[in-house]
Amino acid sequence: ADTYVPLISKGFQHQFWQAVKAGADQAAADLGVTITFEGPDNETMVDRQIDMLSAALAKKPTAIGFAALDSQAAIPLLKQAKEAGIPVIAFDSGVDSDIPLATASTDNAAAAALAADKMAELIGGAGKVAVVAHDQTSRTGIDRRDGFLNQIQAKYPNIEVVTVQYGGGDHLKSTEVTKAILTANPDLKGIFGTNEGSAIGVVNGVSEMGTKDLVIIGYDSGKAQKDAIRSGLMAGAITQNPVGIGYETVKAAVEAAQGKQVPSHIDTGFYYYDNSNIDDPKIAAVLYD
Amino acid sequence: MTDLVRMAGIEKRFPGVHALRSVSFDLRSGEVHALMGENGAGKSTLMKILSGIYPKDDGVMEIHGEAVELDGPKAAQKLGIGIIHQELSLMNDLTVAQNIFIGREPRLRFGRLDEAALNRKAAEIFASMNLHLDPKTIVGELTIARQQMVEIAKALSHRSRILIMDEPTAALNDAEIAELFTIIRRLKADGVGIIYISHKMDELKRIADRVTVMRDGSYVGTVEAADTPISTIISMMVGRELTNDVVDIPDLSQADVLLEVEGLNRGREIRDVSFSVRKGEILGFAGLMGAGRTEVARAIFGADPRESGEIKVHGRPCAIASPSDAVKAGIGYLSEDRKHFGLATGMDVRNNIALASLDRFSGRTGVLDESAMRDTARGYIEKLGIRTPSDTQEVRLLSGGNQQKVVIAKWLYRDCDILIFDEPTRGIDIGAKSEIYKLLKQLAAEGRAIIVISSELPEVMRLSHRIAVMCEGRLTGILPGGAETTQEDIMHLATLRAPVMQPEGADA
Amino acid sequence: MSLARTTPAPSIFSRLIDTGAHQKLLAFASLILLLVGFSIASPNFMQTSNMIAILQATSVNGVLAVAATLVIITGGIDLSVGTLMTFCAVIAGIVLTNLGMPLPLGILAAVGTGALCGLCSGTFIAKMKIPPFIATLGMMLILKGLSLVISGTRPIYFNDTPGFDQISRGSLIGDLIPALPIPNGVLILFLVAAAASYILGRTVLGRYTFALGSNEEAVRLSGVNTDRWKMAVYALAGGICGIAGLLIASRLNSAQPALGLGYELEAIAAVVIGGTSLSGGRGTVLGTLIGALIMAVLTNGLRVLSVAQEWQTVVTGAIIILAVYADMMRKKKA
Amino acid sequence: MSLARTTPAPSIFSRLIDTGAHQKLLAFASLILLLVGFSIASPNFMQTSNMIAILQATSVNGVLAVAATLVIITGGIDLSVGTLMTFCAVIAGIVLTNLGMPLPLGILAAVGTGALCGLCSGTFIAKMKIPPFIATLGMMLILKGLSLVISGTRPIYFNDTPGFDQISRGSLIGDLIPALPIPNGVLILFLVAAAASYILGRTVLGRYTFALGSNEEAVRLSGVNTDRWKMAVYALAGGICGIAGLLIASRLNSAQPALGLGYELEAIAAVVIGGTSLSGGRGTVLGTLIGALIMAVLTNGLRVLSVAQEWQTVVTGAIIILAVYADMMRKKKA
Ligand SMILES: Nc1ncnc2c1ncn2[C@@H]1O[C@H](COP(=O)(O)OP(=O)(O)OP(=O)(O)O)[C@@H](O)[C@H]1O
Ligand SMILES: Nc1ncnc2c1ncn2[C@@H]1O[C@H](COP(=O)(O)OP(=O)(O)OP(=O)(O)O)[C@@H](O)[C@H]1O
Ligand SMILES: [Mg+2]
Ligand SMILES: [Mg+2]
Repeated sequence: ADTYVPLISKGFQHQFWQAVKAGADQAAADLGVTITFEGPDNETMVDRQIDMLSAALAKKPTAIGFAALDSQAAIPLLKQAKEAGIPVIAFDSGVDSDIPLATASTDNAAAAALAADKMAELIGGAGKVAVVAHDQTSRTGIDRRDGFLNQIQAKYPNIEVVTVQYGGGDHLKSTEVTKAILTANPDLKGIFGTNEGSAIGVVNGVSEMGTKDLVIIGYDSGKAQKDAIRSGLMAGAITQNPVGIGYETVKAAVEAAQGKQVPSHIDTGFYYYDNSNIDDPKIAAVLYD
Repeated sequence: MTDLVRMAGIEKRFPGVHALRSVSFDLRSGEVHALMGENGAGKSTLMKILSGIYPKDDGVMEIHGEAVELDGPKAAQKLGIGIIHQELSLMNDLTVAQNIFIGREPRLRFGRLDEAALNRKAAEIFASMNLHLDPKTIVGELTIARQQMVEIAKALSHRSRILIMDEPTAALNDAEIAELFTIIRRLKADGVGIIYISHKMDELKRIADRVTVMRDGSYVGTVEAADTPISTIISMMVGRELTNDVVDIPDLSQADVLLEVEGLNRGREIRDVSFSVRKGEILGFAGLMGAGRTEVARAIFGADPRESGEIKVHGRPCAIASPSDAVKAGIGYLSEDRKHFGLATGMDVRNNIALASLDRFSGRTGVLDESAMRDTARGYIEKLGIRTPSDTQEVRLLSGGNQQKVVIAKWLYRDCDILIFDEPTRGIDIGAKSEIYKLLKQLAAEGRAIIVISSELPEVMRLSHRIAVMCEGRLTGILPGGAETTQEDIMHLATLRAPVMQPEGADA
Repeated sequence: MSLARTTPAPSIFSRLIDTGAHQKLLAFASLILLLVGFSIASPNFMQTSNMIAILQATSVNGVLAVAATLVIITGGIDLSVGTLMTFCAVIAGIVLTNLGMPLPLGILAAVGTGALCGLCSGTFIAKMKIPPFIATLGMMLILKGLSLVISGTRPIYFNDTPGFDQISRGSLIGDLIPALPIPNGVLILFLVAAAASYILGRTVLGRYTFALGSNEEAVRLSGVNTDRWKMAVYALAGGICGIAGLLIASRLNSAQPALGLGYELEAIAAVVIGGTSLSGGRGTVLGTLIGALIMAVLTNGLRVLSVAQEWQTVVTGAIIILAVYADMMRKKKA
Repeated sequence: MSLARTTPAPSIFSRLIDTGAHQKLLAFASLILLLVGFSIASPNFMQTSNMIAILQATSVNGVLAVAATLVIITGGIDLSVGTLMTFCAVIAGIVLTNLGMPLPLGILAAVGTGALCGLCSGTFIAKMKIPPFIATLGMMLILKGLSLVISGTRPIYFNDTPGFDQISRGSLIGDLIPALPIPNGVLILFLVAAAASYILGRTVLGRYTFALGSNEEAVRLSGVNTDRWKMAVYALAGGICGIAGLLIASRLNSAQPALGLGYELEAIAAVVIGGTSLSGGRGTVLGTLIGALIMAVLTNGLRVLSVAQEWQTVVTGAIIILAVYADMMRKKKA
């Protein structure tokens, strides 16, 4: 029969996930397999993701790609997959289990630490900064927030993170959050936005308030974020390699299904980009619009 | 005979209305004490105070000889006071039995209901009332008349020592009224005191022992029913004498036929109904409860679908699929159930009067001429004597009879060629009734065609130029109006169940 | 109005059980239609394991919808069912994992907390006269925040409570009849629905639930302490949300403190699809079950057919409208 | 008749505007209380820039809430306001960016699409007799999916439409009076509110909006084509959602196709906090504005105070309940 690989992701509508999907679609075309890509509306819907996984299993797939919202919750279904001989490849973040044969992901904590280093460098190692995060409970939200906070705490004693607030990744909410932060902290030096929606919200909020000389560091890409970096509104951003994540996941899934050995961890890497290297082919390749 | 109730110096104010001014009232055991007065005189308000629904502002109240302060309906119930409300207050989604015993359901252990006992007890009450009603019927599916019977059954089930009946017969026909009176006499014999409110004067002589009259929220006087002429009571109520004119029937043989209904059918409710009304004519519709008169009216008006039948207005066939089609064709319909089908009770008097005619108050831009609406509303308030603090009072705060007048005003202003009035005087006081009769006659004289559906035979006979009688969905005959037709003639047709009878002289 | 008179009038009880089933036959029909349609469209749909997955997916939403049904019949609404569920799950987590208490205590704590929170909403509504929409919206937010506060914004796992995951995932029926591995979660849904149906049809509380929704003022004028009964209904609904909390926690083997928002709309949708009127006074638990199943079948079926996710949403919306339209048509005819 | 002159009687119109304002004085008071409280708690709160930020934050939700007010007064509900807003924004994006049409056409397209979709919901409700909750829930899902479909799940940017971002961010007032840099978005909110208030208070459509919510059957039996008017109300509300779509697109200088879910609850909450009853027949646009402002002040103030996120949620829930409770108390006294 046809080779069919469903990917159950953490989200669907966000541009990040669409970029992962694009990579997966590319791999599917290259390898001549069929894929589907699905994810819940937001990263709190753990049980909805489980329902998606069980619907995917009902389709008797060749292999499955899975980005777990909660790694424990899915274990019974993953066991079911294992018993049925369906290989599972984890992506975006790992699963606390030995069932997935490979994990294609970014080290979000390390990436956020890099953002902290850049922030420190750009504000001169001292001053107040804030974080506009996208989520309080999801793995990526926690890793990026804590990666940033821990790095500041460990290495930059003169930098104070005055507040961490959450905009749910919603552009408009993140805009309002940013404006409130700026109102409360007129002497703020920088803000870190932990995903695309948050970062754009920060840019919007700052431009609506007319604040000058604030260092904004973003996360992921997207047209608006790239424009903001080009225009100098945003200092720079961390990018993962979402297209790579999608591509590698499908590739590993197909290989595993063919009985080939796959590397247990596929680090798809992350980069910091700013006005200086945004058009660098290596960087441009991992950015999406 | 002991005094069950003594009320003195009762005061009640609502925003903008001084509803009761130092009213006194007393009730003895074993008597029927009628409470009379025009619409908005304060009868219902006084009774709501007695049954613990409204707190009184001032005055004293003694029940069974002891001064009491009622803090809610439950307290009144405990003192043995039961009330049949003027406005039906039933739970439409529950069954008849469930309604009657709400709050007093027979229970098994652990809060379980004993549905069998519930239905049995309800059936017993119905049997004692000579009422054929399945206790398991959903109340919302009953006609108003039957709902009224359920209210009565509910009040009886309380076995109250003091029983208030606020216009219990407004929706009932003669047979049912007779049944109710039998029940009242039985209760009287048991020593129950009954307060009886009605606008039907003939009932006074039949049932009341004493009569208390109120006017404008004040106490006017109490008289013995047996030795006081009705006219005296009426003049106590309205402050003047009323003249009783007789119907005089114009010769309409040359007048155009305005409305023609042919072969109207729907299921078992309407079976092959055909009739016509001429310009300037008042056609009365008589029949027992459930005869199908309301159904016919609603079908003509497009409120309900019809299976077959043709409606001609001004001789031209008219496709009426909805009430708005009917109004466009010049037909107006005043429903018998003002609360559900007549009024937007949350809106004010002015807007309710204008409701069917907003197009007349607005230009092409759709902006309303508020001052014209106000003037119109005030005109009708004056003309019909609607008792309201202003034209911007919410309709739900008016007394029942005044609400009815608002609906009438709405249709009078809409000015249709053909007007169907379904129980137009339900709950309306005697003074206003004669005003409305005058209005109907005037409308007819101006060349409109009027259909009056009424369960009160005297009303039908007093108004109609011709009388159509229905029985079980069929038009069993059309009788001429005036002195030559007797109540017996009408009752004969109203109980004519055989299908052989053809409606005679649809054109007579 | 006039049409209603022609039909023989069923009692509340028979409306719930006999004619209830009878009346719902066609809502049931559109469920069957969906099942048949999907079976033809995809050979993978009609497998035992997928049917059980659908039932499993119904269980949590179904229990929430039963809770919502009770409240909606009184003429109210409960927007807090989803976050209350989560809050109860978190409480169970605290009691079982953080405090290390035995399982029965955890269950008691979850259901008790649910009932207590329901009582709170009920008090706001009945005593403080706050409209149900606002009272339960406020509760929704309060409980959402509190779940995060008491859990420290982290999921609580039940790994130390052996057997906890069996509440939803185990299969008592499957142990007896191996061919029918219906998970306990589904069993619990049916038990909850049966109990709620019984309460509605046979007890005083149920009678007042309908009466309140039908004409609250009339009930009050009959001397019934309407406030107390209304509070009781909300408390009962809250307790049922507690059960839903246990189910979801057991299914995920963890209490996820951020879950729950958006579940209220799905629960209410199931209730309304099931024929219960939002204006109160009428409704059936059976209808709600069918409503919840229709939603679950729809979601699952579209996924099994691999319909693109954005189209899944469109089709779901359209079918919900059509299903209710079919139901309306049928009622009109009847 | 003699009674007629004892109280000065307000007309519907003055009820909406004058006494409306009068009546709302105390709901207004709890808004003032919040403002004062936050000013004391944080010196940074009461700055012109922050006040403008709050107004700006109210604009989108405020416009949606005005749309919801109209529908709620008819006794209906509209769950699709949020996703309809997004859909209209996406349509504007397609027309302006993908098709390169001039700005006025884009505006027309957005508002027209909104009105058309509203008309659809209205038709489902009035003609097909589908309960508003279900009809608009279905529309919510359909529009959510369609936004993703027609945008290709990608945001559409308005970089090629100079001046588009000025719709919301520019300040006509600020150009005239530099001390009052009120953004156009806020101006538009007030214009929309004033227009809606005028329509409700002064026109036939407004009068039928109230009448439908008060007693639809009585209106129908008065010979009014209720279906048509109901459809008109939903279409008007849809058109207003189209304006909201332009506002949000202009603020984000892009149409974000995934946005919009959850906005409906916030809009309805603003309406109910503003004193409009969900059972229909009564309500004011002014109240809705105050309701939306209360929500925006609350959110902004708690953020300026840097209250922890989870506690923000708890406090918001509690204050919503308290604000409505205060309003109830006042009404009881009056
Ligand atoms: N809740 C209320 N608020 C304001 N005014 C009221 C209220 N209830 C009654 N009224 C007014 O009090 C007066 C007395 O009303 P009531 O209902 O007692 O009259 P009634 O004698 O029963 O008249 P009817 O024969 O028409 O039933 C009326 O003017 C009415 O408008
Ligand atoms: N309780 C009932 N259950 C079922 N059908 C009923 C009931 N009451 C009346 N009907 C039916 O409704 C039809 C007509 O009722 P309708 O109300 O139109 O009569 P009506 O002559 O206007 O009497 P009313 O004086 O009660 O208004 C009849 O066919 C009757 O059988
Ligand atoms: Mg009265
Ligand atoms: Mg009748």
